[in-house]
Amino acid sequence: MAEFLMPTLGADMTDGILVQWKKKEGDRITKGEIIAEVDTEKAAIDVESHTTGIIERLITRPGDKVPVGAVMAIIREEGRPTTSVASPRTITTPLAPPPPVHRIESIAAAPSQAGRLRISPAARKLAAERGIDASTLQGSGPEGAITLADIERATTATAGVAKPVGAADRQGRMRQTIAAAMARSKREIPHYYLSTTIDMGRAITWLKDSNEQRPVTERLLYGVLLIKAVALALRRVPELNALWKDGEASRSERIHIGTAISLRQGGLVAPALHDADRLSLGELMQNFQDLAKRARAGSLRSSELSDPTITVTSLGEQGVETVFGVIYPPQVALVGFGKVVERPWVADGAVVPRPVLMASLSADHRVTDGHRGGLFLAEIDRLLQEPQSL
Amino acid sequence: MSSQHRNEKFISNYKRNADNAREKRDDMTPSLTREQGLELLRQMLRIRRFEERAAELYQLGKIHGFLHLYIGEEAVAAGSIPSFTNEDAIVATYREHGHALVRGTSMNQLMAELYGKAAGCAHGRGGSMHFFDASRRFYGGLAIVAGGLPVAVGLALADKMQGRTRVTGCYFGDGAVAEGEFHESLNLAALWKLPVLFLCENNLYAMGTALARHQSQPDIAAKAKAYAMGADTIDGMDVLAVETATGRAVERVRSGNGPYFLEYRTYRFRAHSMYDAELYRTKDEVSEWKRRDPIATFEQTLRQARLLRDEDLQQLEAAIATEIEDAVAFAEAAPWEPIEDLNKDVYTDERRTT
Amino acid sequence: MTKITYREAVRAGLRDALQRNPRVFLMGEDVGKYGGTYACSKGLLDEFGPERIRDTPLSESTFVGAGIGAALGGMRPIVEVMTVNFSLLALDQILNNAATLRHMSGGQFNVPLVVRMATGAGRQMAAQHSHSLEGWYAHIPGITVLTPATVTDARGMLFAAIQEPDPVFIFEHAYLYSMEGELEESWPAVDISRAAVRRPGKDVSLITFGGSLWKTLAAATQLAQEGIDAEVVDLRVLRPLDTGTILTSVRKTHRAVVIDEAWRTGSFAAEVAAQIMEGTFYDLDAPVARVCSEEVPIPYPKHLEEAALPQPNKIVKAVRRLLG
Amino acid sequence: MNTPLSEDEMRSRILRILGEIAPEADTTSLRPDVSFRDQLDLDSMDFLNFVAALHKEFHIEIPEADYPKYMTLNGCLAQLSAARS
Repeated sequence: MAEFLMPTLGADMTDGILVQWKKKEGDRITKGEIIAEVDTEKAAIDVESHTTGIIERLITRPGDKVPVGAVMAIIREEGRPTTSVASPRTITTPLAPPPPVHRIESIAAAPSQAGRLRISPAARKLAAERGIDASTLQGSGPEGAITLADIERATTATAGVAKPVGAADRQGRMRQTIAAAMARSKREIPHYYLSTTIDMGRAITWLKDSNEQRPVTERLLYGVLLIKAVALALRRVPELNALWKDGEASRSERIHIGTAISLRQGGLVAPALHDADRLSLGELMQNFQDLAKRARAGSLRSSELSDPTITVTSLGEQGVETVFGVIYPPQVALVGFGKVVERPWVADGAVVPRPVLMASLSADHRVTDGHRGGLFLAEIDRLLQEPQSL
Repeated sequence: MSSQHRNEKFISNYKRNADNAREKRDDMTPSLTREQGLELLRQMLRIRRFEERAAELYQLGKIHGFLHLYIGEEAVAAGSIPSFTNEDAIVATYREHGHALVRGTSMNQLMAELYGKAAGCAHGRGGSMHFFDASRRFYGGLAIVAGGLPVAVGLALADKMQGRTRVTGCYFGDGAVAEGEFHESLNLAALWKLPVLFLCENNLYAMGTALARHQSQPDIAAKAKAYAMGADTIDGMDVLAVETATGRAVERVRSGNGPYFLEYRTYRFRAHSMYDAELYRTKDEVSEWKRRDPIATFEQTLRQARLLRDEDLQQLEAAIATEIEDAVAFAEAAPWEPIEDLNKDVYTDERRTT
Repeated sequence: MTKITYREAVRAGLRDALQRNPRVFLMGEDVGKYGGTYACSKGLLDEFGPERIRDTPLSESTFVGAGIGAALGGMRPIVEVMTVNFSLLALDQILNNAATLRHMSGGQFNVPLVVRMATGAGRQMAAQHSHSLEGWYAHIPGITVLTPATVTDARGMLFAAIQEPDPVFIFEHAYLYSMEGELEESWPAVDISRAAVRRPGKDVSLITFGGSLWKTLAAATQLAQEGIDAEVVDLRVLRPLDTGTILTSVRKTHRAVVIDEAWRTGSFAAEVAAQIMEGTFYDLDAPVARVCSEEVPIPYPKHLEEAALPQPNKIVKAVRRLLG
Repeated sequence: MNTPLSEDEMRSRILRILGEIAPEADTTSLRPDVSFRDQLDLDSMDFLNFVAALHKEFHIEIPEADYPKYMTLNGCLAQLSAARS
């Protein structure tokens, strides 16, 4: 038995349409005789048989589009020198429709990044080596760019005048750190934002009852409930608990919640509450208090600053209702909480006043999509409806 | 006169001339030995069966790129190539399977080249259009129309300057006649009296454009004569006529009188490349030419002269079938060139390739 | 050291090659009786005879192709093409045959061919005799592209090219033929794989080749008066490009200006700039700058031609811009 | 019964506690009837710490429900006087 296959009739041919069979089933065909007419992108072409024999079966019907190599007919062979060529692929699956043509919109030349430091590659490298903050320098190069010479001058100046490091310096440095991180975030991370309103009635009632049982030094703030809810929700949607490194997200096994603490002198730190998902609310509260105290005293450990796997920022104290935060790189998500406010709320078909809170998620679209993000916020909501289990 | 009409008139004249040539040639048959006859037939059959198999392998996706088949024109290669000695040089075109086969490059190497395997005659880098064989002074396989003519002129120049009595045979089609290099090369070869034999395989079509539609003067030999060189027109469907005329022309060139020109009137039975819709010619025209199939007519000639028996033909076919299947098996089994060797041979010194 | 013109250096190179190797011959338009368009082959016909000094018909494609064939046939042809603009008629032979045969034949054939041609502007020859297309040729793998700018290179590069087993293209800047220079004793030792530092400096690398070398050196002299110490790199070999010398220089000076008489868009200067970016980006203290020809066909009137071409003052300006 | 403290004594202790929580704040010009939060930028954590410190300092129980009463200086003084009398 020999198979008659859709031939390749040119280097660019991927499929062809059978126009008509030139033979019927049962007909005899000799090698070189025309067996079919096939329509290609170029023209309709008569196709010959490479086999002599009787046509056993015609598989393809006229009008069918078949890929190159698909079996179109079966021929019972007669007297052909024995040859063995590996049978080619026999594809009969229908072809996928061609993808739509994408037109490239012409994009006007992007202006150079606002806020991006104008510095030569060599100067940037040297500044990094010498620990010089190039953003404070005045560039002398083309179009005001900072050059090697500027860094050299700055090195000399720094070495010459040993300035005491004062509070203003520290604050300036912190501003620079925040500026660099936030600029990088906005430059590199394609953010998406989601928000949802959470009924805090149950949580607040439970907290009030719970605090009544607790001595004054062990009372909880509702913010701790929020942190715990975030930590537990991350177990459900672990891809948000990740760091972006070398072009891909790597999930963090432990859950360290960076807790944004604004400093009285201005500025912000977000040290980690380690293993927030595994601590009791009481332990969390203690750690949180300790962290806040040390943050304000300027005695955080560097690991606390460097190892959060996600950040929670709560601006409710400032009367803010909704937070749309900027992700702290290399993290891939940030959760924002606003203020608890009394709002009319529909519960069981009736409008009632309820304390509600707006929770938001800023997430890195390279890593997750809105669907997963939505799931995560819903999980936080669900957890806050069962405060006793937090 | 419309170009269509002119074309038809030209073709009818053309065939009449060829028939006249055939009558003249019939006188030669008595001098043909059985051995010579069978060898000519064998070579034509080798080319045809090789190419039929190549067409099949192409359809199966074993061979890629362009595949220009020579079927119908076998008498030219089979009749002309043996006129050259091993010392002579051959420059051919992208329709060169027949020339390489008759020149003696093994079918294994040629089939492997069609597959693109490293065992191919050009290391698999050329494919169908670029057969090379230094051991047989076979300089391609050059696929730019008329691009081989200047190279052939140069090869002949080198021979002449070094006092060698070699001949360079340069094959090209009627399409090349329209290129500037054709005229430049004929002029230079004649001007410098270089030992080059120009062999024009006029199959009437430059791809899909009929000769009369691209030449103001469709008599190609007349153009050659205008460059002050001898030129003959031969029936390219008649292997004996080809053999006789080419043998004579090669010896004229070798004698040191400068270039010579042969126009073989032939016909390709199949599409230009593997397939085309052949919108440029009628099926009647093709079938009329097929009646003059060089293999079938030569078989008949040999039978009439009692030089060919049925069993001879069977033996020839069986031997060729084996040769072809061996070549397919060889090509199938042959290894690919490793990708690490991609940059090899861009320059002679490998250090220069970066 | 001997004083010699560039033209005499080329002629001495030709004579030397013809004397040393009986398989060497010269062919091209008007190389014999006329003595060469630029008189480079003047006297050679008398000395070597018409077999070895061959006047060709005006058929660039065929005599370059014949050079390829003759090289395949065991000769060492030197083909002269009158100008680079005319070489386009032979581009088929150069690209499709000379550059590909060795690789495409799986190493069976090589083409030891030398092609010389005049390139460049500056002599009011207008738009069909004035262009600098050597950068186009440098795009082609399989060939070597040389641009001698000094009399020593003009004298020695042919000697080196003749030893090469593969096609070598030598672009002689027509403006330089009458230039006089000191022939270094070391001329036979010209290394056609390396660029040359013509003037060491520390503030900026001026990278150039061919006829622009002298304009660049003039610019460097002027810059020195302003206290800017420019290093001048003469590429000399466009393919295969000596990237190492370029990068070494830029790593030292941290700034680069590439001077190329061709049009800016798609120029060889663009290739050099890209090599610098790829190879030593973090050593750059300023963007790589280019001084190229204006994007116009080179015009005939002197003032327009001069305005179209790279000039020392344009180079000086480009350097000043880089230094801020 | 604890030893009664003078109002001045109570005020100075309260201000000291506030100073520990918000060291940069100027407590000398504190207005007694405006909330600490508004004047000293205290957040809920600070306030919790403040309440805890009051508890330690004055040995009084402060249920969460009474937090609003400790929001101003006058409020604190009133609560402390009441609790300690």
